Amino acid sequence: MSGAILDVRGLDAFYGPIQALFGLDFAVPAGGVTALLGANGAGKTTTLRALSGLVRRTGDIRLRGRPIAGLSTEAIARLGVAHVPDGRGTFTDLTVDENLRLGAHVRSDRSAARRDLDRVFGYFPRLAERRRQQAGTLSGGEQQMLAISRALMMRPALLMLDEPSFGLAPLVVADIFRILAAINRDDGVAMLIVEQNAALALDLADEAVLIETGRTALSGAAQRLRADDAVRRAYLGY
Amino acid sequence: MRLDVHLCALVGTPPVSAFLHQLASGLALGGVYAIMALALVMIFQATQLVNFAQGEMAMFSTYFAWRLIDLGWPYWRAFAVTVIVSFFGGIALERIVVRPFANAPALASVIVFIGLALIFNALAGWLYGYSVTDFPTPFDGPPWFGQRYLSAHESGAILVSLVVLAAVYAFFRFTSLGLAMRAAAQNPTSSRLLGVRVGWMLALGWGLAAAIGAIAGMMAAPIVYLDPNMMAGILLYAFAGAVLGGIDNPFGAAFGGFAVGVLENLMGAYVVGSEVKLSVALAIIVGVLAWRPSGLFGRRIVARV
Amino acid sequence: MPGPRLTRAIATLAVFALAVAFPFLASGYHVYQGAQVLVLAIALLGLNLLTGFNGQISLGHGAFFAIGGYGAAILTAKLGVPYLLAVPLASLVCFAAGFLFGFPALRFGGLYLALATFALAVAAPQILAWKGFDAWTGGSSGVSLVKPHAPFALPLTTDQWLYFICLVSAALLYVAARNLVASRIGRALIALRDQPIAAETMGVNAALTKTICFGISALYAGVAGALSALAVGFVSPESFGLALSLSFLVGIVVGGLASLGGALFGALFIEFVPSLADQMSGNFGEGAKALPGAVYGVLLIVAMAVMPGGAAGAVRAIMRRTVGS
Amino acid sequence: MITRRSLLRSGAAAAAALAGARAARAETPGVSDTEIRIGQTMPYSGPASAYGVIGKADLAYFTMINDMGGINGRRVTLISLDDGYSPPKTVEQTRRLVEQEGVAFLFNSLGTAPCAAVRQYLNDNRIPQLFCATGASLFADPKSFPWTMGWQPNYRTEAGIFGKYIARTKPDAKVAILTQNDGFGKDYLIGLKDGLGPERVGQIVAAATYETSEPTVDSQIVTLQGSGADVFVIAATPKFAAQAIRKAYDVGWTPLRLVTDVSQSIASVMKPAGVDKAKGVVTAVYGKDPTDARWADDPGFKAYAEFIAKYMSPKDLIDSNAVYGFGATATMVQVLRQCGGDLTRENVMRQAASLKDFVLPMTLPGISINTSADNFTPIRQEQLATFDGQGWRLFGELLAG
Repeated sequence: MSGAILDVRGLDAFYGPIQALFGLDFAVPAGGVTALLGANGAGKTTTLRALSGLVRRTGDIRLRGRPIAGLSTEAIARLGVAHVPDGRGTFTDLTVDENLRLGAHVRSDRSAARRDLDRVFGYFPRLAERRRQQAGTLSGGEQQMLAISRALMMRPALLMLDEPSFGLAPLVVADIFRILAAINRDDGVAMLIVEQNAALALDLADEAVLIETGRTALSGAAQRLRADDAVRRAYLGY
Repeated sequence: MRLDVHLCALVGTPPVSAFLHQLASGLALGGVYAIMALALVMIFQATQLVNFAQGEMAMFSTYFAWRLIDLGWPYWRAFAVTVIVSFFGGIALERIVVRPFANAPALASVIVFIGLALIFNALAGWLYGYSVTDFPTPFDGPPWFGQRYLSAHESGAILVSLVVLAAVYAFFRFTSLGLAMRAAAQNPTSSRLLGVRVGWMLALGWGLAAAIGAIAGMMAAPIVYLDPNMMAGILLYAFAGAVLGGIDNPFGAAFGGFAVGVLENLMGAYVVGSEVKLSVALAIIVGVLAWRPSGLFGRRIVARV
Repeated sequence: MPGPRLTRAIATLAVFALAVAFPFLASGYHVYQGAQVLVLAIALLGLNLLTGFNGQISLGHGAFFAIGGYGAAILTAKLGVPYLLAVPLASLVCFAAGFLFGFPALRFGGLYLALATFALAVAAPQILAWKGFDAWTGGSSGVSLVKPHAPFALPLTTDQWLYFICLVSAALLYVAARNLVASRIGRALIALRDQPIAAETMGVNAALTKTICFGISALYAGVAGALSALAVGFVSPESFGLALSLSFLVGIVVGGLASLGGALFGALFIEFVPSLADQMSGNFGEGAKALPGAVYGVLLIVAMAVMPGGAAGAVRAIMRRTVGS
Repeated sequence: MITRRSLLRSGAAAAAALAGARAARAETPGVSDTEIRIGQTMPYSGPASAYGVIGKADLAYFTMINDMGGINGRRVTLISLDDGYSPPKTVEQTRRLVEQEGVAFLFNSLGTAPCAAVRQYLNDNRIPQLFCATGASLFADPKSFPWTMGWQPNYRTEAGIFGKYIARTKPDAKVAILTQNDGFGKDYLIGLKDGLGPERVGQIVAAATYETSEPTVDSQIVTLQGSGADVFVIAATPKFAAQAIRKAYDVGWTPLRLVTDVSQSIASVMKPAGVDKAKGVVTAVYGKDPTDARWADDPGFKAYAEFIAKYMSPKDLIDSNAVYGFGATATMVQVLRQCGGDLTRENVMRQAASLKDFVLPMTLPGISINTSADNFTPIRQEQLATFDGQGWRLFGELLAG
């Protein structure tokens, strides 16, 4: 696929001697949103971890055409892949401010980073109110906002989100997805999003991939998957 | 009641003057314990491991400084070069010797630390001999501020320990590298996802620990003299101080260092006599920990050595 | 090919047969060394119960070793108690000491237990030399014991007799430790190490279990200390310094944590490698006489690099490769 | 230095010679026509490793003797084993020396507890335990332990000299004493009381101890100062003695200060304490301080300096432990010379107990070594000296404990 920011071909991943992913193929278009769908334990989180180099993997992974499968987690992050992990990866003992400063750790453009901070606070005014607070004292929804904001502070080319709705109240989830859509629309940040809540994800996504036991079961435009009977019965529940 | 007159008279009496002497010499050595405790924190906060070789590394650095001064270098230049060389030495040690054990059981690392301590101690004895040697101080001359309880060097050592504490605080608090180190210690995975090179942060921790240890050694040597076993006792007290204050926290650890210095002197002089003062001081620390399990200023309980 | 269970049983029997034959084949000096190895192995068994199986770190087991040693010395030399009675009596004292010390100390695990036991190791020689105890401990001059001779006109030298006392004790304590580990208490210990919260919710009395474990571990150290005092014929505060406690830690890690068989390897290591280091440093020339510490340090690090899981871990890995595949 | 391999080879050769030519005569282990093999234990590792220099000096001295042709045609092989200052290890290594290496006797093994641990074993087996490197009075008891002998003036003797000196020159003194919390310190306190005499024991107004694990003794000094004493006896190892001298000066306490022969080195005690602060310190000496300028042209010192230059490293020159090993080994060589052709253990012990007016290069003029069947303290004379800022100025007579 041309114009893809991320192109994945034949991705295998392993936990020790156990293989968890078997030859996944998918892509994230530039400025687009791809959703990874599937049941619990299908390998969605593993896919993101494999892309970030947190688990052993083989296959062809290209970021803007450049192979990154052999790179370390740090190096991949430095190339502009922001991964919001499951559990949100909050630095609980640090303040909100410090969490956000860490997002800009690899950037050298100090003034631009300060502007980004204002922009992030524009999206999530709640965080601005709690700048000096210890991040561990935030509510679940606030921590998710913090995790997204921290990732945005990296000025990422690709934002990978692992279950942003997990454990949050429906109103908060709606809020977060609305803002994610705005970020995608306004800033053109490409996203790869793992979500249990398939309906929500498909609303946001342009493309979608359905994973079953570590293999690609189905992929294509989000609209097409939404219309697929099997998907509808298994994941959308209507 | 003229309380102030009474107080003035009291300070002049022998028992009170002796008490102030005890307090002062406890603080002076406490400063050294505090710096050493900070060195322990540097490695502990990243790895949850107490580096038993820290004292011998500091001793080795101090011998290095001594050689430079012996060659005729001015004190502060020798001091600065020693700190820098120790910093890179610490990094090299982490990369070459300690790193390969990152995935081994925690106790394997502890054994490696014991091995390192033995190596540095024996090497120093081999290279420099075991004779006690004096070590110069940059703080020569009469006692400061016209008092007579602290020698110039003792005042200087306390000052240096406060400067080191302030520098460590500022480094962690205000620099992006310091922030990255704290982050790497707290949540390595999340840090790597932000592009923080966690492996280097550990190495950096070792470098800082070695550099801070070198300062502790150079501040201790004029008081306890230079010999290959000079740091054994100091490391013990620094460890106790760090745990007392909270070993995950530079401020707490440094406070603990001062507290142990003073506590031990006062116990020996006024409560139990010199023979068992160390045992009693340690028992008190253990007692305090029973009351506050993560140290006076610590935040979390940590489960490894 | 025999299964791993059978291999294990054969290996155990072979080691035991070798151990029985050894004193008849070796010189008196080597028999004495053999007794030292068995003594150390007993102490390592005890420490491994605590550290390997229960996950509690003690840097102070030298202190319990000292209590056992002094207990045996005082009972036999000052009170005229027969030595075969003195050893169990001294080790019971150690169990009590371990239990009483463990009771408050185990409330805060991890680093704080390490500090508390470290303090104990540092304080032990001081307390032994304290002038209030001079009448019993001989102060810093220590106590000399008369070495026991073989009874019933058995044709054994003193060295051989002592060796067999140590061998029988070690074998009994090894079997006891194995049974303990396999028992309900053993499973509770391991559960408390790996899943403390789950274990407590499932009804394990954490404080009591851990404290008993500490007491038993101290008891092992006490038996070892008492036997060591008999074999050496002398105790003094210098015999039980911090170095002893640290060498126990080295022993269990090199032997393999949570491995009872590893205790023997660990004991061989801490008994012989320091002397080996002394000899190796002799090869660097006369000026290198100060270097045995450095050589020992290097050997320690190399040993950990070669077998990060200790000898037991290495054996397990080899077994897995040969038997498993 | 003999490497282990060549040592094994020569051992085999010795065994062959033994089996062949001279099976008729009862042999002393370790002695052949060409070699005398002796052993010692030393703390080359562990907390007392500073004393390992004594062992190195012993080895170097025998190398020198062998280079000069040995003793009565025999080379001397000293097997020096590390015991880490741990008595159980000492027992093991000593048994190895006796039973495996087959040494003729033990020489200059170091430490009070280590030597005490093997004393019974060696006496039971009638093996000489010569010149134990410790000042404990335990090792000068020929009635109970006829095979054991010390070398240096023992701590009690020396403390007795101090006690008498205090009683004579400052009869109304109030005495404070700092001791290491071990046998050395305790012997010293006992000797001091003996020397003061029963009527003056009460004049010891304060006593404090320290552990070697402590970084400093500053706190103890402040406490002792508080007693108002005007005599201060410092029974401490060099590091702590230097701290004590300096701290007493710094807190403005100016008693008469007495230090032991353990800590009278100018290089490692007086200089670290500060030569100005140490001025006036009194000690009892039997040896020459290698850093004292007054001995620069002394033939004894020159012999020592030559030895160090040729057989040890320059840093050892100022180490009082090197002086110690130099002297103890010279004494040993004298004993072996006196033995002539009869190197039985009985004769070695007999000759060790019949040294007559033997003078060492590095002992003070006038001090000689004398032993007899009931005197197992080879060096018992000392002379008082005061530190004048540069060296030790001797005063008074030679004193014997």
